[in-house]
Amino acid sequence: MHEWALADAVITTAKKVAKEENLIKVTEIVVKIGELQTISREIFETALQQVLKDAPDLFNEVTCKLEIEPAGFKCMNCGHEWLFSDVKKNLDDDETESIHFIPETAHVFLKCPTCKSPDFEIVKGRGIWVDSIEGEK
Amino acid sequence: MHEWALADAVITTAKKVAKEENLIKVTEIVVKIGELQTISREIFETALQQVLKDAPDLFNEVTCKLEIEPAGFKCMNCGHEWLFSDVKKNLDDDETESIHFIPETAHVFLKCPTCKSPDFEIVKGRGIWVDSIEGEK
Amino acid sequence: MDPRINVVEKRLEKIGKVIAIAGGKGGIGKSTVASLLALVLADSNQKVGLLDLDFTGASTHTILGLEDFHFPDEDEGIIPPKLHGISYITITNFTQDHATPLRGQDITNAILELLAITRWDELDYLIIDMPPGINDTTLDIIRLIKKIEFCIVTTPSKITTKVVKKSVELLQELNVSILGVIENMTYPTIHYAKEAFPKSYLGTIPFDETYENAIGDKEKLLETSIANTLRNFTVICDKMC
Amino acid sequence: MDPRINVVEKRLEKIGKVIAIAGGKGGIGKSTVASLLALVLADSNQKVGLLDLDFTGASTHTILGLEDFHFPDEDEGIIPPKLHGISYITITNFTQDHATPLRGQDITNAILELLAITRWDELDYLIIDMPPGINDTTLDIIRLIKKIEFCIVTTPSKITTKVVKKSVELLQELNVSILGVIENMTYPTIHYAKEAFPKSYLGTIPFDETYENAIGDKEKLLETSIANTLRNFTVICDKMC
Ligand SMILES: Nc1ncnc2c1ncn2[C@@H]1O[C@H](COP(=O)(O)OP(=O)(O)O)[C@@H](O)[C@H]1O
Ligand SMILES: Nc1ncnc2c1ncn2[C@@H]1O[C@H](COP(=O)(O)OP(=O)(O)O)[C@@H](O)[C@H]1O
Ligand SMILES: [Mg+2]
Ligand SMILES: [Mg+2]
Ligand SMILES: [Mg+2]
Ligand SMILES: [Mg+2]
Ligand code: NI
Ligand code: NI
Ligand SMILES: [Zn+2]
Ligand SMILES: [Zn+2]
Repeated sequence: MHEWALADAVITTAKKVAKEENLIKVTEIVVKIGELQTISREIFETALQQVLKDAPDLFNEVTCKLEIEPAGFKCMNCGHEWLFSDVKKNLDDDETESIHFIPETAHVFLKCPTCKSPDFEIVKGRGIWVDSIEGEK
Repeated sequence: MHEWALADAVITTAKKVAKEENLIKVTEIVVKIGELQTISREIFETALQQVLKDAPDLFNEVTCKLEIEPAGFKCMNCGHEWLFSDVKKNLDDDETESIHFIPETAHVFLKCPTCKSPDFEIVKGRGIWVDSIEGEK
Repeated sequence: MDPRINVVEKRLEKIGKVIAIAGGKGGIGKSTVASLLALVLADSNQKVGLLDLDFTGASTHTILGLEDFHFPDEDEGIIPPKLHGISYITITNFTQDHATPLRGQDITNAILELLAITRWDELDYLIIDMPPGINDTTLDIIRLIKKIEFCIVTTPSKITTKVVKKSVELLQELNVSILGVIENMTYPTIHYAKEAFPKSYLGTIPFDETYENAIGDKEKLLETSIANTLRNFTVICDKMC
Repeated sequence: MDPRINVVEKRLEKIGKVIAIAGGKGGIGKSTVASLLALVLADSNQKVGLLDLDFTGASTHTILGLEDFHFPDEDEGIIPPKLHGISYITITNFTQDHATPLRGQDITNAILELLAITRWDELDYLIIDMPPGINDTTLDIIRLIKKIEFCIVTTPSKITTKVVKKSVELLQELNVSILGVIENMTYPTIHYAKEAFPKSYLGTIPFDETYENAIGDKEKLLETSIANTLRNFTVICDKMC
């Protein structure tokens, strides 16, 4: 499970923010999970709990809120916009797994449904993103 | 004066929008002039009027509003943000002229004031931008 | 709205053929082929333009011997300065040949700016020297110049062949027109291109030991076997000869 | 907030030296030097990693003879698969060696993702094979890996020398550590690097006609004069010999 490394990045980020803002306690971390990376909420929850086991005391009462963000694309060539949910059924297991590790490989395995170009922007829902960190001073 | 070519791009864009939206008359075009490109309001106004001389009738009553947008940068290396107005006095005439033609040459002639990196983002005020086009159907 | 995009086609409308010299790999001779092709065409009284889009690795000015960097004249846009009869645009005229560290988005913007403001006027050929890789430049050229045609360069090397094959497959998938594949710097014994690109193989350009010494000198360049071979590629230059 | 940036240094903390093989120009032998340096170091019982960051022009897998592409094992991240004793990360293991058209922003994201999830563990050296150009990859490596050191490759060519000189000047301005400049593919008669880079010139690697046939074969690669020359560059590999 490689999700641990990303969960570790989230907690490392929270530690950094806590230090910069002189928090004595981190109460809430809101994490967006981009749909494109197909990370399951349960697996990421477990990974976060594992990382939190070794985290300092200021994380003792933290709640992690996970929100799945739908992934969307916009074609740079023809302007067409579409959703990952409309096309993900066309990917085989290996392709989905590649995108799970490195979301940018979407440009290898997906094309614009209208003009077939691989030159699209991942507008939203790419991967793991820290939306907010709250705490007490 | 190379501004004519950019003014021509603005009017060509207005023509395209008018066609797409079935306008019988274009009444207002708002153009942002990014400070970085040091295009003078007067020169660009003149260029627009020249281009409009040959424009079709639906531009007969158009008003072009020009707004100068201050240019700002953000360093990708250290996060520092600064304004073009703070640093432009350090550029010589040739450097200003290069940026006038191709604003990206700013990465050759300007550095982050804090960390000296040329790896900064032009956050706003780059060049000519059409803000809005209004008309009657 | 970015107004520049809407004027690109108009700026190129009086040009016969727009040819990108590409290959996806670096150091295979793209700039050499682009520069010498432009020289050979100009020498045959064709109206030819050369646009160097390899901003960080700009080389055509070295090959053609441009030594003084100055801004182009302005007249309703910029007028490409002439060098050896070629209408020539290189970013080095704006950067005075300083290092040019640009991210992809900056490259896109600089390409759009050049395409929007340059008045090529009437040309038989516009040759575009491409950077290595399949990157912002490649994607932008395909997106912005609908009549673009690619001339692919490769070399007799396993490494090059694999990389170039992938670029060619991508261009084919995208239905981009490929004029042909040229194998450059061939030695008498090793060849891969004929087999790797059976449908689009055009021919070979030999490794020419005199080239290094000819760099920067128009007359010597026109005498290299590279220039002489390019004169014969009528598939690329169909109006020539 | 992008959480990945904050974990990059931590993932690299057990690595002795992180060396980017670069030069700004394509086709000068960056991938050759990166691959053979990694091989030579592994052969000398050093713990070595190789990270191929030339996503669209990936070549190290061809040189080292990787033929089966498969996903790395996972354990609190991804564990670099071993090839000839080298801990090796190439994007081809994720793309099955398909064409990889990425814009600069995608490259930045893919680099960040790889740096955030790869568990290199303890290494004496991490060698990074760089793409040509001064681009998103170069700028990101400088921004993200504070202990990065550059090893510059050049060739005996006027075109290459001009381009590489500009990259080196930029790196110097940025106070990035430069281990040295290697002149690759030298013939007995032409040399430029010693004069062009007097302070950082390291030495030459000869053009080796046996290299093409050795590509993909570890034992043959280790016998090339390229590998043998690299063994002697103790400035780069200060723990070696
Ligand atoms: N046919 C040839 N004969 C001899 N040298 C060549 C030939 N083609 C290219 N070269 C040399 O190969 C190197 C790469 O050529 P260049 O045109 O800069 O390639 P690219 O633009 O693909 O990076 C240069 O040093 C150049 O002098
Ligand atoms: N020392 C050398 N002797 C012979 N051929 C070489 C040598 N170094 C590189 N080459 C060849 O030169 C070309 C470019 O090498 P490569 O390592 O792919 O360069 P880069 O990574 O800079 O693009 C390849 O075809 C390679 O086989
Ligand atoms: Mg599959
Ligand atoms: Mg000056
Ligand atoms: Mg080139
Ligand atoms: Mg390489
Ligand atoms: Ni996983
Ligand atoms: Ni002007
Ligand atoms: Zn599309
Ligand atoms: Zn900075």
